[in-house]
Amino acid sequence: MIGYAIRRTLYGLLVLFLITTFVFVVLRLIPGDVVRLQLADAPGVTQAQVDALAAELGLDQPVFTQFWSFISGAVTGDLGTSFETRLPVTEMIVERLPATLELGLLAIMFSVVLGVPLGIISAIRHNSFLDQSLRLVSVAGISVPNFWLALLLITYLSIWFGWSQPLVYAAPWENLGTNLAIMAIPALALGTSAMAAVSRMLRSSMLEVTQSNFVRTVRSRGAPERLVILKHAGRNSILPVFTLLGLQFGNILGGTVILESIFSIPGMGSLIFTSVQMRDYPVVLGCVIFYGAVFIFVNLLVDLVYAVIDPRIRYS
Amino acid sequence: MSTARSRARLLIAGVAVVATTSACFGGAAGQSGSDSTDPSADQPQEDAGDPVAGGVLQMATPSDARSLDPHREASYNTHAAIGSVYSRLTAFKTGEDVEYGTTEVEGDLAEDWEANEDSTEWTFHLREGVTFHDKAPVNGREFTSADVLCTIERIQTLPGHQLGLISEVTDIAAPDDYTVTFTLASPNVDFDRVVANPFLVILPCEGTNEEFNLDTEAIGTGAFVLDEWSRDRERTLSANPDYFVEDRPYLDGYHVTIMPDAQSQTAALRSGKLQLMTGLSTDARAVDTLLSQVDGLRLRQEGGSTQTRVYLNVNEEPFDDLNVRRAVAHAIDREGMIEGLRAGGSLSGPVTPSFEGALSSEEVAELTPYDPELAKELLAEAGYPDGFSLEMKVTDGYGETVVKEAQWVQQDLAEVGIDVEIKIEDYATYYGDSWAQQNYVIAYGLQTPMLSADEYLTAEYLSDGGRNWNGVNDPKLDEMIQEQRTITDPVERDEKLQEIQRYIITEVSSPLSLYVYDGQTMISSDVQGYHPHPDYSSREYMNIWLVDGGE
Amino acid sequence: MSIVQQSDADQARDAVSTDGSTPPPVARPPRRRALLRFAKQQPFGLAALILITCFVVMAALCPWLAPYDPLEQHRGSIMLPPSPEHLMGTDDLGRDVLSRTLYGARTSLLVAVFTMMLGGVVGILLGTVSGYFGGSWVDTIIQRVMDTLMAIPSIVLLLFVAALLGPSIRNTVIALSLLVVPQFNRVTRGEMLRIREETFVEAARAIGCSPWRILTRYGLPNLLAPLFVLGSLVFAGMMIAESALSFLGIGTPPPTPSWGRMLSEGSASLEIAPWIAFYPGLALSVSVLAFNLLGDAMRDFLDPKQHR
Amino acid sequence: MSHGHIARGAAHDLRVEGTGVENESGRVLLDVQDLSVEFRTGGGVLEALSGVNLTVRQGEVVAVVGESGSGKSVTALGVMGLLGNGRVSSGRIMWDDYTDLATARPKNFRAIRGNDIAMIFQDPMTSLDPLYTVGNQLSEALRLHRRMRRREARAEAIDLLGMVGIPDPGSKVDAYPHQMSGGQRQRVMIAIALACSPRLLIADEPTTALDVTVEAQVLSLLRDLQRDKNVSLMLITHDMGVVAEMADRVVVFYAGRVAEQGTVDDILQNPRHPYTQALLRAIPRPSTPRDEPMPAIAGNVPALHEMPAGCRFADRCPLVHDRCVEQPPHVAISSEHSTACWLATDDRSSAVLEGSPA
Amino acid sequence: MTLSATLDSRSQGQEQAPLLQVTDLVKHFPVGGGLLRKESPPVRAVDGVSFSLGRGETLGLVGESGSGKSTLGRLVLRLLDPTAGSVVFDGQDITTSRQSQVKPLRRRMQLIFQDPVSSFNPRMTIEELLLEPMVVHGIGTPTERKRRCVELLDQVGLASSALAKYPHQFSGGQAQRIGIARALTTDPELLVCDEAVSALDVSIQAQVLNLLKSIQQEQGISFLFIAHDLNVVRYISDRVCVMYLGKLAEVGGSDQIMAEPRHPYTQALIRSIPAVTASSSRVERIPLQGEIPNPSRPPAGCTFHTRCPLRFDACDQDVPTLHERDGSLVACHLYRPEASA
Repeated sequence: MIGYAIRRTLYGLLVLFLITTFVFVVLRLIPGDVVRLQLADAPGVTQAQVDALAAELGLDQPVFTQFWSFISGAVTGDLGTSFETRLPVTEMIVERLPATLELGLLAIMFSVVLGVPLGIISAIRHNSFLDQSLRLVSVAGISVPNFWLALLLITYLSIWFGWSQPLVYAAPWENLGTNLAIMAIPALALGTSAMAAVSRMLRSSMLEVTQSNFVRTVRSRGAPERLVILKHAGRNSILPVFTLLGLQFGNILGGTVILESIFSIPGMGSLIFTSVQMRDYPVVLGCVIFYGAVFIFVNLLVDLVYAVIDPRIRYS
Repeated sequence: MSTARSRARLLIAGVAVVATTSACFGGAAGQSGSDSTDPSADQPQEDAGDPVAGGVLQMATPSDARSLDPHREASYNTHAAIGSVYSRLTAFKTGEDVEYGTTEVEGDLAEDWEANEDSTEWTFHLREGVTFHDKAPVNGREFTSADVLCTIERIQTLPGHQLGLISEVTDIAAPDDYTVTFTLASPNVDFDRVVANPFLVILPCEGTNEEFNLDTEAIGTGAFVLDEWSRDRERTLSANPDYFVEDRPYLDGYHVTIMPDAQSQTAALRSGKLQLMTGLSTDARAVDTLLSQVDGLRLRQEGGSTQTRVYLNVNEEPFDDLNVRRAVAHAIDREGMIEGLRAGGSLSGPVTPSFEGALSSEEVAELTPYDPELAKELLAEAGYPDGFSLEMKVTDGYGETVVKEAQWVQQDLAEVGIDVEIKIEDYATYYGDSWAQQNYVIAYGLQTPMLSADEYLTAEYLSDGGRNWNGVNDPKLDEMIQEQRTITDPVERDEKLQEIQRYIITEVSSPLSLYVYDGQTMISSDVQGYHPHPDYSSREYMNIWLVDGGE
Repeated sequence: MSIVQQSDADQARDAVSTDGSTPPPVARPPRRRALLRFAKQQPFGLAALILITCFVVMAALCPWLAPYDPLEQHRGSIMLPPSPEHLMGTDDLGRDVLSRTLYGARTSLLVAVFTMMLGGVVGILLGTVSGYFGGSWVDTIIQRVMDTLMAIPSIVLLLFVAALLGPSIRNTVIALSLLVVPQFNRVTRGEMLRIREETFVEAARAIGCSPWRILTRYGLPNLLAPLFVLGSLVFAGMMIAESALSFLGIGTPPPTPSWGRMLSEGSASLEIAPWIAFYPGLALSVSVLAFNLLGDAMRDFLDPKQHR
Repeated sequence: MSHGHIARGAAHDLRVEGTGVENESGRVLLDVQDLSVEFRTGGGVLEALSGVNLTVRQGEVVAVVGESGSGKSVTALGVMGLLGNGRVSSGRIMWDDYTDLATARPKNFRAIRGNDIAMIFQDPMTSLDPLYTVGNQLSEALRLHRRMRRREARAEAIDLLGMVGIPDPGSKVDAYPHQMSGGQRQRVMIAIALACSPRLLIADEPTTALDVTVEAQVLSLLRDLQRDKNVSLMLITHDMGVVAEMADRVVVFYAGRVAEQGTVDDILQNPRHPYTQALLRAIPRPSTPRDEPMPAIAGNVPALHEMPAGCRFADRCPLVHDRCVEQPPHVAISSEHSTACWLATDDRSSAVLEGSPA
Repeated sequence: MTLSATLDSRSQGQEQAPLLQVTDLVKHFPVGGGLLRKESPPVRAVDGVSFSLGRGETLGLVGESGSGKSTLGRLVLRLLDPTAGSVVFDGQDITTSRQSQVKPLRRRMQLIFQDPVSSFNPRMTIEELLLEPMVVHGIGTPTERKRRCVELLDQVGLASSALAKYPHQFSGGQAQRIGIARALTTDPELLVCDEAVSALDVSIQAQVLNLLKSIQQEQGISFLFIAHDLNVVRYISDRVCVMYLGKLAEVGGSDQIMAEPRHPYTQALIRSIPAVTASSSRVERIPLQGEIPNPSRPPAGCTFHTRCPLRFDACDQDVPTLHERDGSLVACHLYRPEASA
């Protein structure tokens, strides 16, 4: 088990390195000169000033040197300094991280809390009218773009009910009520498609499991349906859902980029967006690496949870 | 300032704002556009009564400052963020009875001031007993002339627009704690207006000595104390109890939320969570709808100064031909654009019409009437009877409205046979690689205001101008521009400036300035005393008060 | 934004086409009646198929169906509500929303189709190679690269490509393909690994079939069903993704009508002229729904476990 | 009632008669009467079982034999109420004379299922939940039906594992199914089935997936347990060797119907149905001459959707004649022995003579 | 008689070279392994097996699951690459030849599977399935091939109407007939039947056995007949090899091995078969204890010693080798030359 975890971690680090390389290269290829952009407000700058700024930002070094110094910094947790704010990227990320994580987790929670029962009901009432309607609803959930859902909610909640989210983001430990009032709608918009995916996946894996031999065995023991569904079928069919959630987490993290901006949530998603626009390489790089690390970590976690639930994996 | 206020998004708004060159009105700012204010909306509430103290104002802005350092950051966001925290020596007047955008100044930190005969030496007498905010490391100590010296000396070491403002200052001295003397290289009768520029806010020496971080902290002498700033989230300001203006501010404080999405802002306004929403540039219909939906909501429409433009690269075919450029100018239905796409605005020549020395909108309209037939003739004359095809670069960094305008222009041009394909670039690419590198043939974009007619002309139309990114190289024009700078008589100079602009419109015709659009502010019924100045400073917030003290 | 439902990949993989080891109790009717059987067993699937056909027809015939030029700005009729003249109203530039929605179908479908072609081919190719050499270093390298693509948030990946290449339909296709490749790769590889272990592949080797023949005659035909399922689900995902890209202004460039772009343009005036965004939004959601339903239906249909 | 009664419900009548000899043969526990089961599929409704009669008495081993698809497993699943998308279309499944399992409410059924009737399945590799330890799954049955506490159940589970011959049951109780061999898993399945001391144990091909040496172990275990606990055993198999070794009585299925039933000696020594006879001949034995062809049965078992109207074996029967187009009745040859063949009716007198109980 | 002579086929006479000669064949499967993973000891599926198979002969191969008999079958066909040892087919060593050199041999040796349906590509019709080997080996013209298909179906007792159908439309017995037909398309000289009748019902099993036997008689094909049912193997085989944990335990004539098994394992196997006898003649069997050990960690010495009722001291130390004993070959210390002497 520990060997498995270590092996997975090493693979994760390898992927992280690949991500870094990929993003680094792409960022350097993207047109748009960060130095010129920064000096856009200073008319009549001289070449000397341009060079000085480039040197200050470390952009005068060969790309390989820049890459190497970034990597060696990253290993020690130093992701460099933002071109824009001149703040350490690590610090900026740490400041922005909680909001994004919370949003992501809320969306996942929403998708699980709603998706799991829907999936189970659908599977139990397989092919019934209820099943068909729930399937239609969940497929519809995937079919509406989340940004669109978000905008509709914002606009019509305020027009019809005079409701709008609280103005200022508050971390959950600052003011839980405000925090949830802000997070509710984006989490809903973000979690809808994951919810649909969860219920679909659970439905199909549940259908498969309930037709398996061991469920028949459990039934032959005279176990009540509740026990059959929750203990045996449930645990067995939730396994692929975990994998799904791990992958969905990537989508949800991606989704924060748009939704955080729409909902004024100071998280990493909105940070990435501006930073790409502003060619703030260190921040983009830092954020993407961080997203990648979170994604890899979550999926590692999923695999470990999987191994905890499924003894067959634990010992292989 | 800019621009990007439409839904667009997202943090692109921030980009656009930073992108503005010199995002401030200088001392030379002129009258507000006469046609741009909606008289009914701007009227004071009739039964508002006398100002009462108390309450916290809730407002929102689409993007936040990247830094609070007024000398390192030139963006609107920075100046709006610290405008009520710091003070200047002088400040532009604002108020109910003061004309919007006046260039008249009043004392701020300076109680009074005088110049010598030829206006080369200016002496400012500072208020006594002014204290900084009670925050470490300044801790509420008294403001003295030393702080002015610290500030000016810092400016002289840093690049940026503010350096240009005081470039003529050769010496600065503080004979005593409450007197500061500036010596100028050349006469400047308007120097008291120069120091009213929000770039020249006075910092405490602790700040210039780096005892606190100017990027993230602001400790000044203004009406409001910056209690908390969390980047991209909010700014919390509270009334300065020791503010030197008596009975000000009325508010207990105000709170700014950063809301990048226009939809969210409107929703918050509609649900009463926001009381003031500035910098809108929405469609007239949207404004009307909003006004009808929310009781007591008022609109304040302010003449803008950001020009919409078509950039034509005169070094590239076919725009090396004046006739082609003129054809483009005649082909565009500019009044239609204002009507169809903006909530208000006025036609503009090379210099924003509200500036001294600018051509009036009426004259601009006369010089380049909308005339597709004429455009076709001009094209035929230039050897393009069947028109031609081109790629027009546009950035969505200025917001969705600009992209829409580009499409409008696209259809107008198509009607005279010019077939342009819109190529969207993100702001960084547009600015860094296309526009500033003259790497375009035709482009659509914005030009945020410069400081004066002179600056427009010298920066953009001199053959070696700093922002001459259109390839204009006209010796006669160079000569004319140089000449006007030597004219000391204001009237004569204005005439010369206007002559140059007529010449540009008819003989240079690149870039094509189309119009400036109005900005709108939505004010909820309980907010009174909001009389802003287009310098984007927030000093005037000290005059805002809430009906019933916000209760 | 969930650009592609990762679950689709898994579910498609689950839809093991024909499981030789569990022969159905009844001999199956001949293949040509498959469509009929599909229609009978999967009413949602049938409805979806009909809807999709409608959209394809819309896309194909839009020059004849559209009452106006979708690009023409009727300057005098900006933001008009739906009327007999403009059945779906006009947008903020006075363009006919109906015509734009019709043409939007073409853009959205084309983007999705080309994305599927580009991303699908590359993904299937890599997946086949990866699956065929399962466990070897070739497989390892391909899988790590795919992991990398998947670990970068999709929207960031799209931002990069858009910033790198600039917005255009071609570049949208390239950007979206990057998201599609890992999906197809994963399913193909998994299927290949499974098929590789099938007895009939061993039988083919015993007969003396070359690896190439095994791949083309045994591998690909048995891959088709799950890939078809995945395809329709990814197709739906791509249409959403295209709209998200256009919404961000980095997808289909103006003035080309695409549903995403129209959503973006219309959402600013959601309160005053809801029709501008409503119709393209409806069209988008309904067609995405249709592709999702079709994928679901095909999965159920092809999965022998579901109709025992 | 005469032995030669010809009727569809012959076996049922036999049972009625059988109750008269209850003291000898034991009390009837399970009485399946005229049971038909159909499955709904994409291709329509298929009848998997039609008019099946069989009884299981207290303490006896009834072997149900037949080829794949003959309906023997469906019968077992029908008794267990685990037909899935199939349903009992007619007939009764009387348990202990007072409950009809075919129509029982789920709750009542559950009390019998697992408690009074337990079942062992063919594939021990997939019949245990892979996510729980065998101890957990054993305890579940104990806690469900015997209301045991956790600790109590665990101790009992260890005892049960020991009883079925699992070495080191104290540690194996915490093992997961995948950590055990096929033979051990089948032992665990048996332990679970026996956990609540059922009165009837249904074993559906319990050794088919196992190697011969392990099969011998498991059969020997089953036999010992059956004897020790006086459990009735309904053993479903296709292997006549297993039948010979285990069964008291045998029911031979063919294509969804009972072809013949009787004591093990009736069937092995005096088979009356041509199918039973052919089946016994087709089994390779150590004595089968190697230079001659095997006595095979020609043709194939008809598929469910193309069942012939009359005798279902007619197509393959070497003795087929005109009457076979009609469905043959069950003919009682002796009190225990009956067969569904027209030949037996023609031959009734001799049948009575030959088939009289020993 | 020398050891090799006994291993050789007898039915065909000594002077003729055997069709197949397997010598010291070893196959180890690695377990785990990979970039970052420790390798466990390999599974010794086949661990030093030698035998030969004459033309027209049937060699039975019996053993429990995990004894390595299926692996051996695949090694013989070079569907797996052996770890050591050699397989000589008709004088040609195929263990080291490249796949391109093996391909022509493929038409001369074929495999019949336990589950015929899963050995057919579900997307191919019976006709396509039957044509495939001929197409691969370039046999005949399209018309000839088609005719051959019909012939083959006829030979295995199926109507030509089957050609257009798909595999899943057939019952197990029919499918196995098709499997046999497919194996016969290239006129092979060697057929490896891997549990070819194990999954079939008794009545069908007999049909297929008869079919196989008649084909062999007509065409003189050699069979390597892998099965776990000793009665079936005895019926069809000339000689029988008993395998246990990758090694041969006993080799002998099929009647002889059933009548007088030497190896305790063979004895136990035979004893385990339930006999179809009347209840009066029932005997209580004492089953062999335990199960086949994990082939990646085989016991030391004689691998059977953990279950052997007759084990003695030498068994857990010395590995027994095959010795001739009364016409059979036995790998058991009980029959060591010195022990018997």
